Amino acid sequence: MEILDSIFLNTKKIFLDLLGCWLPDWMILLVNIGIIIGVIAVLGPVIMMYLTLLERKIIGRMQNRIGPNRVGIFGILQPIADGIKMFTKEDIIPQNADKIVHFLAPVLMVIPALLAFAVLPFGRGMIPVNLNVGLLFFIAVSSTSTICVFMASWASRNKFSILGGMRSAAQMISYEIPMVLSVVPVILSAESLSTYAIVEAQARWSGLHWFVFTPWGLLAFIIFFLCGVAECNRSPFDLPEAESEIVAGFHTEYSGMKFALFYMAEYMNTFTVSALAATLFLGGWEGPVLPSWLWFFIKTHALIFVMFWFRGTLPRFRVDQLMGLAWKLFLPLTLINIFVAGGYHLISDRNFRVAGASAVLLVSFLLFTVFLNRKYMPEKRRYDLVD
Amino acid sequence: MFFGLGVLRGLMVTLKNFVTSYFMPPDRGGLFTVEYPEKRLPVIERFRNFPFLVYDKDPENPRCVACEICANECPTKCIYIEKDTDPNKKPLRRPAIFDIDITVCMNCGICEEVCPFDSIYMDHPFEVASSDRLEKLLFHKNDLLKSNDYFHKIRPTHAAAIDARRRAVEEKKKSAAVKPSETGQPPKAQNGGKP
Amino acid sequence: MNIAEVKSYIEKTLPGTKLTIVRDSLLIENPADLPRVAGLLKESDTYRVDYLASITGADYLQYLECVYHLFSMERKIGPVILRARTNRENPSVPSLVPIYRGAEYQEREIFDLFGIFFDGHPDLRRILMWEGLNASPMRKDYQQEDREKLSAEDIRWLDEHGVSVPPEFRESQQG
Amino acid sequence: MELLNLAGIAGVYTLMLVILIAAVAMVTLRSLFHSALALAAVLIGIAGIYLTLQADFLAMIQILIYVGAVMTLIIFAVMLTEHLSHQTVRQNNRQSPLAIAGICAFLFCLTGVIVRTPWPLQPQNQTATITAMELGKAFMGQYVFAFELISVFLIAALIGAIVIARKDK
Amino acid sequence: MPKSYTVQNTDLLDTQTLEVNFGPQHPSTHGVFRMFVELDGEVIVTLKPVMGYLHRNHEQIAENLTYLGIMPYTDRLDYFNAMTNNLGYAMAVEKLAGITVPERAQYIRVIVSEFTRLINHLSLVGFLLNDLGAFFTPILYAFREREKILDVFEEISGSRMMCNYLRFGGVKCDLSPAVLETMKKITRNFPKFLDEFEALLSKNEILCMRCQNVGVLPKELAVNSSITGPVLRASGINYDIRKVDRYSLYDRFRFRVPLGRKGDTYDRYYVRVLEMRESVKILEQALQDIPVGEILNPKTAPFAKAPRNFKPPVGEDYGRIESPKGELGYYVVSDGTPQPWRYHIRAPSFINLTILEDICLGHKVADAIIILGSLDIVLGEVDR
Repeated sequence: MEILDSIFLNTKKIFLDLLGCWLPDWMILLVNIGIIIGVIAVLGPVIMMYLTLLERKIIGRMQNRIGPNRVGIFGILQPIADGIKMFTKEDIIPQNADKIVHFLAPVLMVIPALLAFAVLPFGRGMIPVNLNVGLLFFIAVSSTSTICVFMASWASRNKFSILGGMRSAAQMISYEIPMVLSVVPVILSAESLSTYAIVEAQARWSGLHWFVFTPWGLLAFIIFFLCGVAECNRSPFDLPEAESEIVAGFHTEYSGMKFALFYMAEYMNTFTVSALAATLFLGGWEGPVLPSWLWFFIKTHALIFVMFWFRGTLPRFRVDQLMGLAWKLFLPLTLINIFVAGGYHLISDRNFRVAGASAVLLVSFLLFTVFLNRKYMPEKRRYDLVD
Repeated sequence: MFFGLGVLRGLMVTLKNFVTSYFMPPDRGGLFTVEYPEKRLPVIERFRNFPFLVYDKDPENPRCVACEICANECPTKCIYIEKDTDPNKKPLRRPAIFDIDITVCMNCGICEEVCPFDSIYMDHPFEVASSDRLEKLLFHKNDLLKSNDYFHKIRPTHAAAIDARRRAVEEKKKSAAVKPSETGQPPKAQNGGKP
Repeated sequence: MNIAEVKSYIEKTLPGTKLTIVRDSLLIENPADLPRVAGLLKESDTYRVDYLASITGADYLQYLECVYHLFSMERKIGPVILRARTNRENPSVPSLVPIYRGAEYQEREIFDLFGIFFDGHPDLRRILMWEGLNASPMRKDYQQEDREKLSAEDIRWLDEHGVSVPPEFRESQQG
Repeated sequence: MELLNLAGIAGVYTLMLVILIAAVAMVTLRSLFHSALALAAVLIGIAGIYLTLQADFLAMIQILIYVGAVMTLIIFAVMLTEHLSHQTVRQNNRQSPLAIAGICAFLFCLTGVIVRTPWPLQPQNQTATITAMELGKAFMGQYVFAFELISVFLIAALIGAIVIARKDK
Repeated sequence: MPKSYTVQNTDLLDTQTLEVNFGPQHPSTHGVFRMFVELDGEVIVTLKPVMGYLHRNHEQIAENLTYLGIMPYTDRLDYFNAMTNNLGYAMAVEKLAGITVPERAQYIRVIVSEFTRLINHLSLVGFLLNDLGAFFTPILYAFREREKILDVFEEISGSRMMCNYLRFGGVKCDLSPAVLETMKKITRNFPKFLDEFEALLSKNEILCMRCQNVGVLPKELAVNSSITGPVLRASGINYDIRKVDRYSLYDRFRFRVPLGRKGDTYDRYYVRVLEMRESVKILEQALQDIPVGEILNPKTAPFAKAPRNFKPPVGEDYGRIESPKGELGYYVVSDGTPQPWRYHIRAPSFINLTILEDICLGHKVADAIIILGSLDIVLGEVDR
């Protein structure tokens, strides 16, 4: 199993040794970095292409229909067909749009999406850059995409995109805070910001050792995942590009390759957020039998399936409910969760701390859903059937 | 009670459909897509699309006698008929021109009901798309004429009932012809009621 | 609840109105007191006619007519049918919108298709046809203009651009 | 290996050049929105400089706080106020000669200071690279009073903002 | 007069209102329907519906056709439920001409119109969820059930949506035993499907959040604006023409009418789900005891062959039925000739739109789309 586990590392080592005989050693360093960059630069778009196909297939199956199967055997070549379509489509720039910013917005949108790949621990020893502030890097990079949304909506100069831009910026900011705070308990218990160290921390623990099996870990996981869905503007929170209201939100005026770039950024964000959620709470590449990188991909794709599942089922929130959920429910819960996680680590007796933590969290959840946010609760409705 | 419960129950429904779509039959949650060009749904017998003219033995003399009842009764006025004339200008009981403008016809089936001579019926093929809108979608007589056994092929029970009724009328006429009828007035073609 | 009973009830409470019975419906001679009759029927507790089902315009060549079908949702009693007739030159009928809000769109439709003015209607404008049309399509004497014929300015534009317009397309529209 | 060092130094200088250009662009660009974007470029450049000095925690915080939050706030304000008609405001006005004089004076003093300092400086107590762990301990240990004071100010500012926002309810 | 919504923020920030056209080609207006909306930020200040894009002067076409020729045109009024349009028109002319309908034909008519009610409510709920953002899943589940019913319609009438199935005095063709069997099977599995559909939707927190207390229609405004159908009953007024007029055989079946209490979008949605359950009850009873017999009144049989000599006596008549969208009325004036003198349709969708502005004021843009969806309008019927 060891060979299969570090198969990629060995191939790279063999390749570098082969090159080593006639290249100076500092050149080898550059080639090493070049390989890593090349892998990410290829991995990102390919993942994006096959996520679009996966999404259409999964949602198709949920609706008892087949999903794309015309291009290639099971629709394998469908992403390539979409890519070609996006290339050949005419790239329209609105007449009084601001040319430079209109062009820059999609380009700058893809950069943070690609940068986020740098800190994801794909397998044992297979982490592109082992920053010791990896997690903070991820959050900082994903927060810069708000500016690109602004640029896109402001440059297209039409009412719908301005509305969409404002909404999505407000949504991204208000969901960033609970997302950051829900990660604090994980840092607290792993005592390090580096994603690699966090995965090792989860391996070190005794018994069921992933953070998701601790009470505060479960709540933090749910909130982190939901905020991740909101960050990528996906299903229940996909207000900015709500077709039924404002035609296509901030990327109304984009077509052709620029629209494909927005699309690519969204799907890469989906992948990176699910990958990070898997790393922080589901033990990253930690797994009994299979090789480490396979575990990483299984967990990530499980979470991606959940995201597509949301898209296939749930209706959309309205603007004020969306904001209300972030500020009035997620934020207080994450703060309480940090206290509980702190207390959890101080108490040594195992089952008392689990019971205590889960009791406190349950009470606070009910407090915030049933008592304080009475307005958002569904009302009991009675209907009388008369002759 | 619990905030997220309704959403979870909804998710379970879609998950059930996702799982059953792999092995269940179409009407119990399985895949009900029919991949159109390769596999097709069976055409239902009473399905009515654009009309066609029936002829018994040869396309030269169809059942239609150019009485223009269907042209008058058609709500969208999409039928145009011109009587045929023999060499010395005596009108014959046969249509020279029988055009149906497919783009105007809304396949309502009224011409089929009002035709006293069982000569026009609604056809089944629906793939009549063509590149030219004016010329190709104006069906002339020879595009419309189809044999009686074609009629039997696409609408077996209905065609059988029509033929039974026509044979009954034939016998009655023959028996009436054998016994010289007093009034000498040929029995009026008995209009066929619907089965 | 036959129409004669309703007629006597209205004449008893509103002495000034002239009513005649036309085929189980009540014709109101002069349309001016239509709102009064409708208001009376709505408030009266014997009939409580609170639901205006439909208003229909009709063109009877000598006069234009509006037929009102009224029902009572509370007492679930059948249609009370009122009629109001106006001449064809400048047809006008008092609007029922202050009494029944439901009449708003139906009166606008009748104005659009028949050209009957409803005075007292909050915003009387065409609802189905485009504003430019100055004809009433549902009248019996409506002649749809012949689209084959080109209008004057089209021909002028074509002439300027050196296109010779054949005579049958020459503008011969009437009105 | 010296090639790598050279490349590193060249990289740092180009980074500084980019920051300078972005800063000048920020001041001179006609449209408000473009200058806001130039400001964002400047801030990211500064984070880059932190990275070259191995203060990666600080760089990440810089991006998170400034580019993520402060820039978004500025752009929100710009978009809310600037009408769709997009008039561009003229940058230089009558007082520009006075401003140039001020800048030259400032530059003069700066070069004076730079020339007098003995290069290369030897950092006195260059401890190990400062990691997030020590920073956290310092916050909670030595500088806990300052830390608490700042958080009180932030809370006050937050509550103040909410009160102003609710004024028209 | 619709109460106007005053712009509240009076401080120095002079925000102008944003005029937006939810134009004829908007992804979620059901057909060619335009709403001119004035927005103050997100909130709607004024909303003016603009219609007429699909107007084809159906009533004037009918004046130049025979009574039978009009029947296929009535399919195209509310193209979702062709059968109930036919039923309304057929009953109006039968009342005018004094034609009785045999027993079996009455049963077939009830079965067919209850199936149409199922189709209509299914599609409405599907489209409403589609406007809410659920990515096509509810509508595809609804359309899966609708396909089964449409196949039955094709079996009996020859066409799935444009059925042209009813004739004056009965129906065009008879139901074969096989068709009756499939109908029974559909009605047997329908409650099971409805439970699954409700599990997906009714208790969904997001749906409740988005639909409850949105677009509340008070009782007296509903009656005064002559609103009919599920929209009226969702506001709590017990007025179902099947119970009021007891037309055709509806007094023979035991079924109840669901009434809402608050009259908001959620009530309009749930009243339709309950109505679907009642329709299934009617269908079970009707399919149970459908008698054997002729399906066309022998007196009117010859008119099928020669529609020209079907001349109802001089007079006028207003026949109305409970179509899935509300009270569908046909006012037919005959002058003894085979062509009607005046033919007017009281379209429920057209009149239900009068209150669209009243219930949308003060709500957000996203709510206006859902409120329009819950009113269930079909443009073929609105513009006629």
